[in-house]
Amino acid sequence: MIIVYLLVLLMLAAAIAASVFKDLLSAVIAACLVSLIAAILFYFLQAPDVAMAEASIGAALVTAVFIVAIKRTKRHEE
Amino acid sequence: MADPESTSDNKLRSILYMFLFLYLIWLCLSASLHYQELLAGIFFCLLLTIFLHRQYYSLGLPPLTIKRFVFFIIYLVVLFNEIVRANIDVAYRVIHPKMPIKPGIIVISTKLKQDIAKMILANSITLTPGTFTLDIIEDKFLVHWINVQTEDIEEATRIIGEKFEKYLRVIFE
Amino acid sequence: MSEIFFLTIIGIGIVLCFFRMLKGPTAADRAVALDTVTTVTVAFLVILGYVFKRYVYLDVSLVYAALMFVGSVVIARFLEKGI
Amino acid sequence: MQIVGILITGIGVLFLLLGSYGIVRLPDVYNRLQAGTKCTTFGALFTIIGVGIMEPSWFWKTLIIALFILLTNPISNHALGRASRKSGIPLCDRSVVDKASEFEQYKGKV
Repeated sequence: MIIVYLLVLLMLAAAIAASVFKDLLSAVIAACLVSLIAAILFYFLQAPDVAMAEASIGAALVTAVFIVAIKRTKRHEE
Repeated sequence: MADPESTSDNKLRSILYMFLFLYLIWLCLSASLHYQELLAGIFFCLLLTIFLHRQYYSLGLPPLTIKRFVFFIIYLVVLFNEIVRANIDVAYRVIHPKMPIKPGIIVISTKLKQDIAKMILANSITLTPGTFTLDIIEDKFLVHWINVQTEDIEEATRIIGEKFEKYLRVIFE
Repeated sequence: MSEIFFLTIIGIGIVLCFFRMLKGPTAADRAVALDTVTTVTVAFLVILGYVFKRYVYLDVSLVYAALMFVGSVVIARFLEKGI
Repeated sequence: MQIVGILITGIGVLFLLLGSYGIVRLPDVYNRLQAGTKCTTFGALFTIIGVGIMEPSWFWKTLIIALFILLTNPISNHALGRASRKSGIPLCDRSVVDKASEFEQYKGKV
């Protein structure tokens, strides 16, 4: 049970990091980690289908879309 | 790439290889020998093969013989042995308090001609801890080595690539 | 009993990767940490499926193992200024 | 059978921990790639096969997962290494030799 609390803490840390980083590429990586931990938490809550959707959409697709968006604008935030 | 053999032969071979590979994956995924699953597997694998075999046609795979198959199995055993032995080496370097690493980037050369053989060699070098491939231009590989023992091209080729290359040369030529 | 022990050790590994992700001086370090933590997560999910004793749960780690390298490759292409 | 599976899984888990420790400890990007993506490939392979041995009816599916990891991990490793070299991240100061400039001249020759 303690491992679930640990995962929630890690998810909070990654989410705060995603909003603090000035380098937008690092922020995208942190957001990717947030969805990864979310998939593990869905797995703990006995919902493997939701975990599968979260894994494929949150990790692969959203990263690609964000990267294309950064490519069209600027990488570093002022 | 100009092929000396007849093209229809090559096409048939690529279809056969792709069908066998997909059907093996289907058998492992379904994990049952019921006749309905086997028939459905044949149907879907044939459908995928007919639509997708054009990408595999340009690889130029050689014909399948007993000798090549036996050498491929030996190659897998050698690769696994190298992975286990060298992984223990890297783990020792990580947990040693003084960290005895000597990293560097070197160049090695290869004699293999076909693209797929070079790809398999590069991935084998990457899987063997201590070395990984950074870039490829024609027959030269750029390799990062965690414990540089020599800087000469031939010497480094003999240490890193030769043990895989002698099997791959038999398989692909 | 031993499964709990394994899960704890892998949890420590995930925490170490997170530490590198938060600290890493360049973006490439963070990408390496992401690539590592996905591989560790696949092993974590397989052991978790063994704890729950459900065959269906293996599908999630199958999807992870087949798809997660797409994210790493896209980030690498962006770092190379190519996409 | 159970004991063999637990032993193999234990070896794999130990290597996963060592790979994560190497990520924190080693000095620059390339060395972190060495420890981070290859000790973990080996560790994940052993862990997954070990679980397959513990529960024999799962063996074939775990074999497929291990095959996917074995095929996809070198690709992402190679892509990240090449990208960090192209974006100009230097080697650490303990490095011995750097032949990247010598490598570039092969491009014109061929």
